[in-house]
Amino acid sequence: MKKKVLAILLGAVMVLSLAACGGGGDQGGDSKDNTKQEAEGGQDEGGSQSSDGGYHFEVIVKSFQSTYWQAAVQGIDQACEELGVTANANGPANESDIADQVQMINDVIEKKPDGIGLAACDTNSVLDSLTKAAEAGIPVVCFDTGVDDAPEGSVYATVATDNEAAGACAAENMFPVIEDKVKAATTDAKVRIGEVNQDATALNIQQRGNGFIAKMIELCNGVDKKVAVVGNEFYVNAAEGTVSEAEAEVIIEVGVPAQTTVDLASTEAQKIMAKEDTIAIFGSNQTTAEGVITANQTLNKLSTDPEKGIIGAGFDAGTPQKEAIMNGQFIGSVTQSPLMMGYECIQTLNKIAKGESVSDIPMDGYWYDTENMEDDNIAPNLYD
Amino acid sequence: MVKKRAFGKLKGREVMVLGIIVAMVILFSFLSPTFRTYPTLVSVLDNSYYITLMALGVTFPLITGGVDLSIGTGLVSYALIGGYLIIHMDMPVGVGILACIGMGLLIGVFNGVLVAVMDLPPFLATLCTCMITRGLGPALCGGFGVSWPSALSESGTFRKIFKFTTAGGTVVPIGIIFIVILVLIMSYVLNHTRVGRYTIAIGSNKEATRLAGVNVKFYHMLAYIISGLFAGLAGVAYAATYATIYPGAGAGFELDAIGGAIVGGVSASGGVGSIVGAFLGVIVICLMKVGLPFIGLQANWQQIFTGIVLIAAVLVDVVKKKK
Amino acid sequence: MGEVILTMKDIDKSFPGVHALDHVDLEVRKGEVLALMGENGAGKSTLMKVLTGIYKKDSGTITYEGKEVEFKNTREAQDAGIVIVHQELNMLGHLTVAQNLFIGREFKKGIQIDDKRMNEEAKKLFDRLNVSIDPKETMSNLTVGKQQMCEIAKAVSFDAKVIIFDEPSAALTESEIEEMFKIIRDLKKKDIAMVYISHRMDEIKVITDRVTVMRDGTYVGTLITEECTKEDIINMMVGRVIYEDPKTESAVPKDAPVVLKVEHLNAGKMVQDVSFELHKGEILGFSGLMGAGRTETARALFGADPKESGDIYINGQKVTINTPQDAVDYGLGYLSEDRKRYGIVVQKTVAQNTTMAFMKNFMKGIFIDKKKETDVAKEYVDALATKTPSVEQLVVNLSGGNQQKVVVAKWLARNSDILIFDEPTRGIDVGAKNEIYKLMNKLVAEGKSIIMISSEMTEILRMSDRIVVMCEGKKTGELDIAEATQENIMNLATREIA
Amino acid sequence: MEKIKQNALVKKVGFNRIVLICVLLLMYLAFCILTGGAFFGISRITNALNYAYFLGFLSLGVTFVIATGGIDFSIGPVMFCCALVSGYSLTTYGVPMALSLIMSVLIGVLFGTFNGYLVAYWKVPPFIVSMASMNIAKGIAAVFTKTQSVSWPQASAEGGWYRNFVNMNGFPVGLVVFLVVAVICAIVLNQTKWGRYILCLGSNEEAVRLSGVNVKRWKMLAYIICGTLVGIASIYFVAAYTTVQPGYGDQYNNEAIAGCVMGGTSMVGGLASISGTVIGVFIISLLQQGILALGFTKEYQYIITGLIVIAAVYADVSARRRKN
Repeated sequence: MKKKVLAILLGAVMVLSLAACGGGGDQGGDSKDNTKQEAEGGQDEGGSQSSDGGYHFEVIVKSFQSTYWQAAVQGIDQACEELGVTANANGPANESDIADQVQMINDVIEKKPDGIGLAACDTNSVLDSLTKAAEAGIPVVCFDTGVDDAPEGSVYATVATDNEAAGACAAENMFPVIEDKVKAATTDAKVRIGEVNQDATALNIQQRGNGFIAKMIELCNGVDKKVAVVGNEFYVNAAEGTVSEAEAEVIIEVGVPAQTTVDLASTEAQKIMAKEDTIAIFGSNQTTAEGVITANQTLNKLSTDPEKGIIGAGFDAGTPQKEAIMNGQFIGSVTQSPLMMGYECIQTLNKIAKGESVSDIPMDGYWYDTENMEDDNIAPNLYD
Repeated sequence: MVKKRAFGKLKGREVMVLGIIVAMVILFSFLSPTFRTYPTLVSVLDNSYYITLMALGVTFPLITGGVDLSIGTGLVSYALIGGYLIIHMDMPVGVGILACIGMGLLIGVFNGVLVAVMDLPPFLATLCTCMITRGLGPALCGGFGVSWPSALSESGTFRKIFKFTTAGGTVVPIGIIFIVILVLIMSYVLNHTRVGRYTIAIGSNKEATRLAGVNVKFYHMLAYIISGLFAGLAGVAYAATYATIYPGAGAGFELDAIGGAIVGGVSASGGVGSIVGAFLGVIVICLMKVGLPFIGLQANWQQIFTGIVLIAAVLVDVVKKKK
Repeated sequence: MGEVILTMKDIDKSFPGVHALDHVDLEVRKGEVLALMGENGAGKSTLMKVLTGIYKKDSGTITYEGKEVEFKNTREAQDAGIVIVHQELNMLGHLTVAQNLFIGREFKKGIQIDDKRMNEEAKKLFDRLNVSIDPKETMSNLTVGKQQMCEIAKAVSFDAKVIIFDEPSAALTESEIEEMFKIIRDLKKKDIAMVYISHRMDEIKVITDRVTVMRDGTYVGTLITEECTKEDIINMMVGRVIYEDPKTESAVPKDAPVVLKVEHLNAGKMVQDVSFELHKGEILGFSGLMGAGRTETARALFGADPKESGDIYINGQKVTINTPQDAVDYGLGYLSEDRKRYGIVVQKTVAQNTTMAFMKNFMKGIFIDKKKETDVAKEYVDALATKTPSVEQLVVNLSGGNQQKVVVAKWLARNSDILIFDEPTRGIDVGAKNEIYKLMNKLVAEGKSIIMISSEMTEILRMSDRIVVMCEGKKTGELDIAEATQENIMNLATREIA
Repeated sequence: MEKIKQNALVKKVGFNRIVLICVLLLMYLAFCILTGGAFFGISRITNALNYAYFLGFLSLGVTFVIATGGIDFSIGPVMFCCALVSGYSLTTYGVPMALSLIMSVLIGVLFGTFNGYLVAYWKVPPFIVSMASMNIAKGIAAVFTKTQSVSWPQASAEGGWYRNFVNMNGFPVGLVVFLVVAVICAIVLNQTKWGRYILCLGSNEEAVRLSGVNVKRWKMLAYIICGTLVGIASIYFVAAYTTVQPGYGDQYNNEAIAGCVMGGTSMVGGLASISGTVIGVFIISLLQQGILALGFTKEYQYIITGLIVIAAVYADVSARRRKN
């Protein structure tokens, strides 16, 4: 009888090993692994360029959930091909799986690559691992999200969007459209501007949200309108130069869903959009921007004309958002350059490996709308 | 005729839940002017489709005295796979929908085999399938999220099954019609066909049912297959309602569905339950999800309330039994 | 006597480590009731399970209506006309009576189940059997007796030619048994063959035509009921004479102190104003029919179920007992009729079960004193002659009688002075019964006091010093053993019914 | 085979456990070979373990609950709730570190008591209670922290000493603590009245009640023990990862329950083994690490863990079926 127990458990081990071997083969076709193979091909051709190439980097992204990261991986692939290096990308199942990501970083440190590219899910929990990397002499380049408190000598460079500026960029582009409405606002006939943030936890989302709010306050104050921020307490507390709700002519309402699922994000958007005085709404990342779009499916209130409906703007790209812009639901969105960030990350790592000096590369957030979507500097970043 | 049977004889519990729904709607409308608008009604319904579908299915394993925890991660997985076929393999939308439902059936059969044939505790077996389905979708689709075609694009017609926009811009939630039809069908299946009868019988006394010459394994398995099938349908509903399917989502969806069913009077120990009750229970959960943010409570309160309502719903039964 | 309808010949069946059936023969004739008797574990149920296809036989032949058959499952057996009425009720509590009757073979209209027709058919069936049960009633709302009737009705509805009754009377009241016998006689007239498995000797005499006896998986012999005595049957079952003589007078001195006094105990319908006294060293028999409220009285006294009112005095002192915990603290011990559910933890060892009620006594600081535990358990195993390979044996592996002894050991280890034995010998075979009786006598000789609830008249008459008789939740009389007879006990037990 | 089973030493350690240990070692070997030796080495193991202790504590805790025949689905979210509420008090209200740590454990105890009370005294099915308290834990944590993540201090910062619980200058304190707690749990379960009653009532609650035992109290106690261990788990979580986010934690339920079940604790109650749970947890986290080291994404780990647990449970169920 016990024989069976043993047999089954051993069988399980076999399944595991088989899965491990077989799985490796299967994966060859998909984008995460083919960097390796392509690069190996490249290496053969460029074998003579001894100083250039041959390096192996490990890249850890926040997750593979959204297509944003697909674009980043694309950029990594591209850089690998050009440089003749190899890179292997991995990431947790969910952007909130902090624990998993830490384990992944520790694991790649054990593999002793020539460098690590890191998009940290959480800037605090990775600090120990960064220290470890520094001790092991493995250079780290942060991309997408910077790690401010990184221990000395661990992070060589950061390739990241200035999220505050990117958030402000959305406010700057949104304001002119709603300017008349804002000007017409009084304390009795307030206008409401909505913002949906995925959470109040990730640093880049926080910066983006705060950037938008700060800029919007500044612009409204510029036309002599007082602003109140309501909703999620974190953002309410972070905002400066605000007045109480009763005194304000303009209200910025911040919604944060309980969990980062699209259904909850869209509920938050609905809540804001359903209000009579709402004139504009901003979704500060792909999930929440899509939440706004989903909410509009029932409300049908979004419009590019402030007289006819609510002005919508989003962040990042993805098919639904691009369609929303083309169909006149969003006036536009801010995109980062995930592709370029991935690309620059590998470039920087390569430079470090070769011993060249590197510096931080700030990436811009670009405003895009129907006008410039086809432009050369924009189009590649508008991933599906 | 059918309708009369399903709705003509509402049981005490169903009336109670219906009462709670009415009370909640009145309360929310009273507290929030924006809540009493037509679009909000539509959005409550919108939110409820995939949960209702899951609940319709999971009621069957619950009535057999088991549970199916794999439906939540399952539906996201199936929707991912379906979407992957459409977007990355250029298959027609129909194929994607069929794949979605097909995968649901397949996992349903798998659960059924584990529980009915191999005799594993349902809780544990489906916990494992929950993990498996969680990994399956991303593993097959390379780990990235996919967006099914949008309502505006040519192949996005399938979204109109659930929501139809008239020329005048009014949104008609025709999805609810389909849901009600499905509720009636499943209510009929549970109350007036062998499948339903044996499902209740298994939950009541499995051994006795077996001794009565019923092919218990088959019908026990069928309960899980129904659950899987509806998880597949829920996958389609989810894909139709929301823009992008993110892998890794879905854990916890099953609790909304199971919680709804339980609030609606389905017994966690088997033998008792109605489809109409499960449906109404889900509406309570969805009302809370959508309604609480409207009355100015931060989204997180909703979770606390869900927890309290769940316990209250079961305590009602416990106290009743004590009397 | 009718022609032979079913013959089982040379049936052999082994389970790992057990030779359950050793070349057993059985013959059933049309229109007769054949009693199948034997101690627990004699192989009666196994034989019936082989017949109806639940088990597969290793060898042998089954001839039914002149053809050799082998059923693969109960369904096939049913279709052929062989139906079992089970010992444990196989009811689906959540379904209605009619739904239960036709489970597995519903009438259908297209894909829809025709509940209306099922109700009609059930009604017809009940009319034929002369019982009044509403087919639309939910099963769990019926009394146990009515549920049993449904089981029988179900068997009849299969157009059964052979019906097997597996201890059908175990849960029935006297009047319900009478009603059942009426049905059985009716069925006999319709030329239906019946196999009747029971432990109750008096029933066998009343209802059966022949008796087939089995012992240890073998066929012992068949007797014509009218021509044999109880002793003949018992001798065949055990191969030895077992009964001691009944008690004729109380062994307790008149002035023995009262250890337990119960006054005006009320707990629901089943316990109404019950008062009695228990003397030191006495066995107080509680007699009555099923459902008379004896077990309920014991449970209420013990704090297992809530009580409404009543005073309890232990050794003259008034006490409050609201939970079993209180009762145990006052030195009461309760040995339930259903050991597996209420008496022992089957997945634990003999030692662990022995100490369960009195862990306090087996602690060394915060730890369990395992040595003491083992020693004490061993002591009781020896004292009670429990048959177990060691005290580390899981209780699930012991026989019914030995499990009962473990429960006794549990209360003895707790120093309980008042023991309530609820049907102490139910489901225990005849040999082991005797040992339990000896044990009880030994306990009272040592100064313990016992309340014994029993449905077996012989048991009551043999063991008790005094007898309390209950009927429908009320105490109807109290008899000294010297004046007690079957007749006057029965008279009290049925007084209100008659 | 029989001979091996009769061997005195094998009997003492328990055959099942030996099988489990073999599986663990074989797995480790397999990973070492598959990763070309990169997986080999003590430091590698302790490093990996640093991040898995919290799972171990969760598993230990839920073992007690499963032993009573119940289930606790709220352990993950409650763990996060503990870490969030006490961490937020620490960072925002300036509660001292030591007090915050105690608070973590207390919140765990509180949830354990809540669950236990409802299950034992109100007879609410454990599955539903834990579903509810999972929601409540998530909600409370989010409301309390205003939906912000909380970062506990770094090792170098003030109050950073708590991180030594995991690892002090390379010495695996966490491993020692974990093993000590496991031994205490084993003693509680097997050598004390608490454990005896918890196991017995998991097997046959009514029989224990009629033996004059206050079953409700002991049942509740199992949940309280679980809550306490969940509180400790929360400390080990933050000591390893520092940051906790509101709204999550459910992902650890499955892994913790899987570890417990792998170790031979029966879902129907009455049978539980702490040593089994410890080995089970090691297997689960080895799997996690190994699959990662092989370069696979998390998804594969889910799938493989799921399959292995099914295999383990099936082996258990079919073994028991043969016995009966």
